[in-house]
Amino acid sequence: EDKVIHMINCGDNTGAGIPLQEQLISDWEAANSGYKVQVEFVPWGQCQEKSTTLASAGNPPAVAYMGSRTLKQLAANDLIIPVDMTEEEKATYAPPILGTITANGKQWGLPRAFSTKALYWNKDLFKEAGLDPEAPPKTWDEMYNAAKMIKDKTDADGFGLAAASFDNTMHQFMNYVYTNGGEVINADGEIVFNSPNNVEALDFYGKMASVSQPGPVAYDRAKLRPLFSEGKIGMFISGPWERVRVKDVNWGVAPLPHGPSGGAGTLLITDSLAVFKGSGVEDQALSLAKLLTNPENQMAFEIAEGYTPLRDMPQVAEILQEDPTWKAFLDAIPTGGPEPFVTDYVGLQDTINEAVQGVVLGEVEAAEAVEIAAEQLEEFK
Amino acid sequence: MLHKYRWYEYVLIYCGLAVFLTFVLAPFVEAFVVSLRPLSGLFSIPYRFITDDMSFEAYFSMWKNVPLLWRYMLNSFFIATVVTILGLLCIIPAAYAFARFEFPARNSLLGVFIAVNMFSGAVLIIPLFKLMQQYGLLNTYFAMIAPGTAFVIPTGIWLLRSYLVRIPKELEEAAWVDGAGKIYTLVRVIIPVALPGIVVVTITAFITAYAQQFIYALTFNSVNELNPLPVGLFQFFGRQSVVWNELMAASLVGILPVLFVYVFLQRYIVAGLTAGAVKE
Amino acid sequence: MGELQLRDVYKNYGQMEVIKGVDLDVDHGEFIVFVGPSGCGKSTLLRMIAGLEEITGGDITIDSKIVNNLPPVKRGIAMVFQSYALYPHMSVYENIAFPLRVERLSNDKVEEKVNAAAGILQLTERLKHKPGELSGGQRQRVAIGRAIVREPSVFLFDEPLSNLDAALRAEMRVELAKLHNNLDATMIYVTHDQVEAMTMADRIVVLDHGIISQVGTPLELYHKPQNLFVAGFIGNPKMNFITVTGKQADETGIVVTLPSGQDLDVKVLPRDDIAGRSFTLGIRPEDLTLKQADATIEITPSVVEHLGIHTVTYSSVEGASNTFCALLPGSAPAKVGASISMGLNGADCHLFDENGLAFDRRLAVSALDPAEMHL
Amino acid sequence: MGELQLRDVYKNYGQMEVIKGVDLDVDHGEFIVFVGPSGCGKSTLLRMIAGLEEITGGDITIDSKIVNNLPPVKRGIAMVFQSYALYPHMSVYENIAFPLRVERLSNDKVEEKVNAAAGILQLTERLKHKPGELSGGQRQRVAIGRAIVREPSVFLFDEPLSNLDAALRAEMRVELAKLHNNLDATMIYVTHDQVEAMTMADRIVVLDHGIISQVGTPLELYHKPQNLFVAGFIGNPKMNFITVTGKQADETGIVVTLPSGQDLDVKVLPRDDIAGRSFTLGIRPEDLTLKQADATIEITPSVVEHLGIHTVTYSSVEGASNTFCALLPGSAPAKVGASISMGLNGADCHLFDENGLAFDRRLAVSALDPAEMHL
Amino acid sequence: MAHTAKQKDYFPYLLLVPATLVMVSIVAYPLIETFRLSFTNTGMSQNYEYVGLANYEKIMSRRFPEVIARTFYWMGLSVALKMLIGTLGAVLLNAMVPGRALFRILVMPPWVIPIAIGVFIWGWMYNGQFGMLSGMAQRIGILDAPFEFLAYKNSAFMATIVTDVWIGVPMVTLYLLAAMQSISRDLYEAAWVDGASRFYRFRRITLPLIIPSIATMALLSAIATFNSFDIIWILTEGGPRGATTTMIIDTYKTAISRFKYGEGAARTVMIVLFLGSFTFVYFVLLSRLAKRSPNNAA
Ligand SMILES: Nc1ncnc2c1ncn2[C@@H]1O[C@H](COP(=O)(O)OP(=O)(O)OP(=O)(O)O)[C@@H](O)[C@H]1O
Ligand SMILES: Nc1ncnc2c1ncn2[C@@H]1O[C@H](COP(=O)(O)OP(=O)(O)OP(=O)(O)O)[C@@H](O)[C@H]1O
Ligand SMILES: [Mg+2]
Ligand SMILES: [Mg+2]
Repeated sequence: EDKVIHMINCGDNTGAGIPLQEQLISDWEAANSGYKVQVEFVPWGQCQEKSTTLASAGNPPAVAYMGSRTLKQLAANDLIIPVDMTEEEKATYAPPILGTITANGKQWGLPRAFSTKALYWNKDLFKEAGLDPEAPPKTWDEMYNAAKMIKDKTDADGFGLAAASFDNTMHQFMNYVYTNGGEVINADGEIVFNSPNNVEALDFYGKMASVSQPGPVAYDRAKLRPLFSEGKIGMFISGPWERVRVKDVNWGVAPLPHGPSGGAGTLLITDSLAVFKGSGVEDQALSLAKLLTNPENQMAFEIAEGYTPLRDMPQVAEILQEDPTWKAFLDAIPTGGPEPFVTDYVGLQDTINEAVQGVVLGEVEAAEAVEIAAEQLEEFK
Repeated sequence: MLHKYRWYEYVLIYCGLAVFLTFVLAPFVEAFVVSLRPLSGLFSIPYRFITDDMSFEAYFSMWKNVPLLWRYMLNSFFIATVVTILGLLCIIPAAYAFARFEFPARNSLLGVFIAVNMFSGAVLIIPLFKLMQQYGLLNTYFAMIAPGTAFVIPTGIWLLRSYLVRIPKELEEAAWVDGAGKIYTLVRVIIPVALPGIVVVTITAFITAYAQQFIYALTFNSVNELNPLPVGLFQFFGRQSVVWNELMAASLVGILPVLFVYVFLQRYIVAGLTAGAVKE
Repeated sequence: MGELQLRDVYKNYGQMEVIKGVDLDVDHGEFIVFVGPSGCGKSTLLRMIAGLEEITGGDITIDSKIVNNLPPVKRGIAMVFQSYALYPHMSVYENIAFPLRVERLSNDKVEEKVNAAAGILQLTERLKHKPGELSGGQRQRVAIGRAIVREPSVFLFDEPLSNLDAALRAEMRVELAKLHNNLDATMIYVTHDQVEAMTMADRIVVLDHGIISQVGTPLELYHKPQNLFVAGFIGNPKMNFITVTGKQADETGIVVTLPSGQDLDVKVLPRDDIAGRSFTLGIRPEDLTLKQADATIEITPSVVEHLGIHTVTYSSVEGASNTFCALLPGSAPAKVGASISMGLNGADCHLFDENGLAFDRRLAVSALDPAEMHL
Repeated sequence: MGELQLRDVYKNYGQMEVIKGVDLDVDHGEFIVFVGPSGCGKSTLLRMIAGLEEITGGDITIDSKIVNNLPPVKRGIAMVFQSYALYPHMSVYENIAFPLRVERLSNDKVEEKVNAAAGILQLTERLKHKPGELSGGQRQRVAIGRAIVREPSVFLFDEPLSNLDAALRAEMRVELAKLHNNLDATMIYVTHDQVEAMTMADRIVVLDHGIISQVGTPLELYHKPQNLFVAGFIGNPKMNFITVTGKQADETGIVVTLPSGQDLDVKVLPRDDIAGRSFTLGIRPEDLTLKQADATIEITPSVVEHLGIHTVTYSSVEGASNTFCALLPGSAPAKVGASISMGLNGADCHLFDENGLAFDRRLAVSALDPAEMHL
Repeated sequence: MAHTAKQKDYFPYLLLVPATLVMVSIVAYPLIETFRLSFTNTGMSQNYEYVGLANYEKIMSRRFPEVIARTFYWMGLSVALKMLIGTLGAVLLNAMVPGRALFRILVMPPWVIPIAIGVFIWGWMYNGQFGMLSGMAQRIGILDAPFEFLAYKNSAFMATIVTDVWIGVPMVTLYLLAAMQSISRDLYEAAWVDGASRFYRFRRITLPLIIPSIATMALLSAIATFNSFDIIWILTEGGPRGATTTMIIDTYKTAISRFKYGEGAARTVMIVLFLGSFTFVYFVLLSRLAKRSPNNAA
């Protein structure tokens, strides 16, 4: 009887990369007789929770697709094993990417997908507002002014701001943190959320609300694209996937504008394959995960799926040539910062969201909000 | 004569009804309208009620996006049905006991059963979760059926008991005099006679089990094939963008069969409310 | 078979005594009727015989076997309930067959017996119907049918006619009497309807607050009530009661003085020490006469009811405990406010002592037993 | 005030004609009773008068004003419902006060009137109670109280006593009669209880399938029913009917031949062309006698009921449409199976033609009008 | 009782066995377990320790009183609206006008569909740019710019209530309709004969007679509302800034989203305490009221 390796894959099995993955899996099975890989596709909404739940119930999957942000929490609860990368392997990743999976000096997952963020702008609206359609804003002030012009001069609103009670609000805000030289947790693991940079960032976030679509608190990122597609907002910040989804408008995409106290930056999010503890087939699972994510296989997968390339492989140039809109996203990789790595990710998210919403709704001053949040965050580091 | 209205009373009543029914039905109208629009047409500004690009496209394309829609609907029905059946198996004997027998602690026991109603749903999610986890019941139909059953029982007992109380005792006494045992009497006499009441309890239990599947399923199940309709549809929200027109189309198609059934059963529902709950 | 004895039977509900020592002997084939005011314990007593209520004290014996602890089905009784207790979801056939099904009789046997019962009760045409489709009288017959098939030695009926309207009640009364003749079984029948009791009973048991007040044939109760309670309870309109004073006793009866001062010789067995004591004189409304009589009472009707067959007057009379009622022929010349002289005969009167106990009346045997009447 | 006319009144429910042309004149102060079998339209007619049902055709006039389209409150009527329709959440006081509250009378006035009504109805002690705490008779009085305070000219009652037990019913009957005397108002009263109708009515309206079958005083209906329906409906036990053959008409009446071959001279106004035609002879059970009479009928009772006051026999008799019933004195020597010779007198008999219409009986005026009786 | 009391048997208990089994395992045992867990630091992993009252201290110190107050406010407002609209709806549906049979059917859908689906639809309706509410309001001219109902504390609070009311109203309406129909027609006729107007009849007869039904319904729907989870979770997840975070949402977030079972259990215990005492107080008040005005329906 073959031993089963239970692998949880988020999303559905319609992606163009799936056949590649299946091929690799059957190759692996051929090489490791006595083991059978069973891939389960779970929709995004419940995918990570499901793996966590199974693990905490003592019945973990062998390997699962997890947001890297959860790795520290899983590790702290002793639910996953480190992936023990060789120096050579580590070197294939850009440092910020490696940063998203590293906690307490160890790597806890193998990056499988990742994204950086950039600024989309509507050239027609820029033109209509009397702005140069080919000159996206480079700094926060420029961005604000452009947004204000659009709001004042056109039917549309200047900017798409997300502030709903979803993970994505924190993600949006992290972009500002990272373009303003801020951090949530520093290299020593201390909470430094209450830095002046962050106060500035949060203050600016609130300021953008005045030129954004009404009621940002009702919006997450997914709701912004329709607005952008409809020409109802002049700009919004999002990942590379919007490139193929935004239609009907004349758009461009540019690196995120810099904050007054910082420079280039972006939030860099990775999803990883994590190997769970207690499945009884940890070693095999790890070997499978490594096979799937080695540079060649990973690259092929990304090309098929249209994902952002994780490693700087020769093919990247081709991609870029084919579609120059990738540039803003690829260029941002080295400047990227990770999602804060904590032991209670939802707690972190709620805390930061609350600070953001407080400022957006005009209920608290940025300085105070940041202070309160920093205090609460102490609990999660 | 008593109910002869003046013209202005008619106007008032119909206006009131119009407002009331608009409140009740507007969301369905909205859902229908949304389901008819192409996705791009949905996000069009300004708001228009009728647009010329309306079509039933979403009703076809949704099967691709939610290939398991049938499955979700069947799951919903299946779960609600099993909950109802299990519920009835518990409710009927218990209601009979409370309606007909004197035994110590009867009233307090009934009170306890009814009080349990308060802790329905979300309150017990955590311990139940732990319990299911402990016995490896997570991600099974059972995980969704068991709590559903528990929370239809108290109301069911309450409703059926007040129905049974009004069945003349003499029916049982006659059977007893004729030598029938208690189980025989329950099965051959009481249950058939109480059938209208049981129908009402069945309907109410089914409604409850059908309408309130979200939280248990969301929490105790993550196997997509087992998901009931609401959770199945909730997955629309996990995507990069919500395909609203298909979500609405799928929602409407999903609830259509139940709505259809209830239209036919509505008189039992109203009658049942009168029968069970009003007095007391 | 079909004999029944109650010996010192008691029933308490918690603290409340409902049946307080009842003794009764019923012979095979008798038709016994329990009557009494509402709440006096008729149903309770019947249900104790049926085995539906526990017996607090005493013994119930059916066919020489103490049945106190037997379940109903082992007592050889069958019961017909006030509401009939028909199973509404079963056909008439299945209703009648129910006791046989419980016994697990073969289908053939069941059919045979049900058909026989249906034949007796003229229900053959109706066997396929549900109880809901039947008239009141038919339902009642189905209930009886269900009792008959068990061939019990004792039939128990709890106010089986009270749900029917007056006309149907009269009809069913006659049918029940016939059934009793045909079946040769003992019947115990509870009612609070006097006419039912008087017309159907071989013997009537009058219950009063859980005690047997009197047992006797209908005419015994009518003509020789043993106490005020029975005298007031049996007969419609009710017997009139007047307070009188004893004067003397002689061979033929007791002479009492009416409130009006007239003397009346009441034909009862005399007792000693009569003079000056206060008694209650009873006279039935129908025994009052417009003709010449032993004494007269002047009445001034405040209400007169012309029923055609009778004329009934209601008046206040000195010494009468209630409205004084007289039942006169339909042609009697009674008008509201016009006084009439009513005659009353000592032979028709009843006399009760201070404890409400009757003096024994001197009556012809034939008055009590129709069998002794000369045609 | 208090006069009422119905002129050719019709009522249809959809296709179904329920009242089919009723004409009736009611004088001020009359007590009119509607009787008839269930479903004949009594309640419907009453509710049309009240204004609770629309009138399909014809006119209803109260105190010379056509009220067809007036709401109840404008008709000067008050109604007492069969169920009493007391407001369960209000005290007796508030129940009685309800119509006055509607009129927005001052609290003082209300109190005065309610107290007056409560006084008349002996409810003063009960004013603070809720209807649920009252006995049946008290509830009935509250319902009447609510009607009284409005001081209507016409009171309407729909079977107000049918929910009470026999004893209470008798008592309330007398009270209602007294109330009628005191109030000096017209009363229209629906019942299906004959005794109520006979005892309370000034005139009785017998309805049959939406048509007035006869209107008259109780004794008129009893002694001179105009048709078979009324003859069978009024009187308890029911009149016996026997098919007879006409022989000849003479001055004093009509001679008919009984099934037994005997001739009987029925004292009715003669008509022509009698011989050989088939008639229905009616004889009330109470008019049968054991004494010598004009003709005899042999009966063999199958059931004998000894009621004490009466003895009732039931027999099958040749030519009788139903069981033949005889009401004999309590002392009558009747036994099941023993044949008796019953006498019947031509003067007591009723005769009906093929259409069920009665021949006019020759009767003394005094039989019909107690006022004409000689005391 | 049906059978002679002599048979002091266990039959009634036998009848209760299935129901009791289910209730004990699904409700009683978990409740007790919750109580135990509330003194531990149970979390994502399998191991835990007893931590005494730490969980209770933690929730007390962190805005929990605010959550409690909000929960009762949310519940009270929602129930009050349900009762008000339900009563009006029942009155309208009780009117003998042509089409009433149809109208009675038409009120049912929100009740019989899965709650979550109704909430999805409302979620769309509340969208400021594309939803019907803001859209229609703009067309009619009540609003001159899109309004995001879920973006502001007060409007989100009200929006979740409106949705809750929408889901609860059909049941309340039909129940009160049933109560109204069980009032004897005679009472109305009697009042009409006495000249009472339609409104007067409603005020003096209908309303007082359905008050007990309203009270019962209010309690039932208060409990349901208290436990209402799907609506808020799908619409706002408790936001914005906690404006719609009720005790249930708070507990769910802690225990299920954040895997802090121990802390969540402590919250659950608090809920049980509050809900229990609320119901108790309500019952006491109700029975006081009932005693003061004995309402033995005739
Ligand atoms: N289960 C019971 N518990 C307590 N008291 C009872 C019970 N059943 C009957 N009683 C009381 O016992 C007394 C006798 O009741 P029972 O039913 O025998 O009267 P009844 O003579 O049949 O009256 P009715 O003519 O009204 O039927 C009544 O006072 C009644 O209240
Ligand atoms: N609302 C109605 N719609 C249709 N038919 C009706 C209605 N009300 C009464 N009827 C019919 O009209 C006829 C007369 O009814 P009504 O209630 O007047 O009879 P009733 O003489 O009062 O009988 P009862 O003595 O049983 O009260 C009956 O056949 C009844 O079925
Ligand atoms: Mg009884
Ligand atoms: Mg009627």
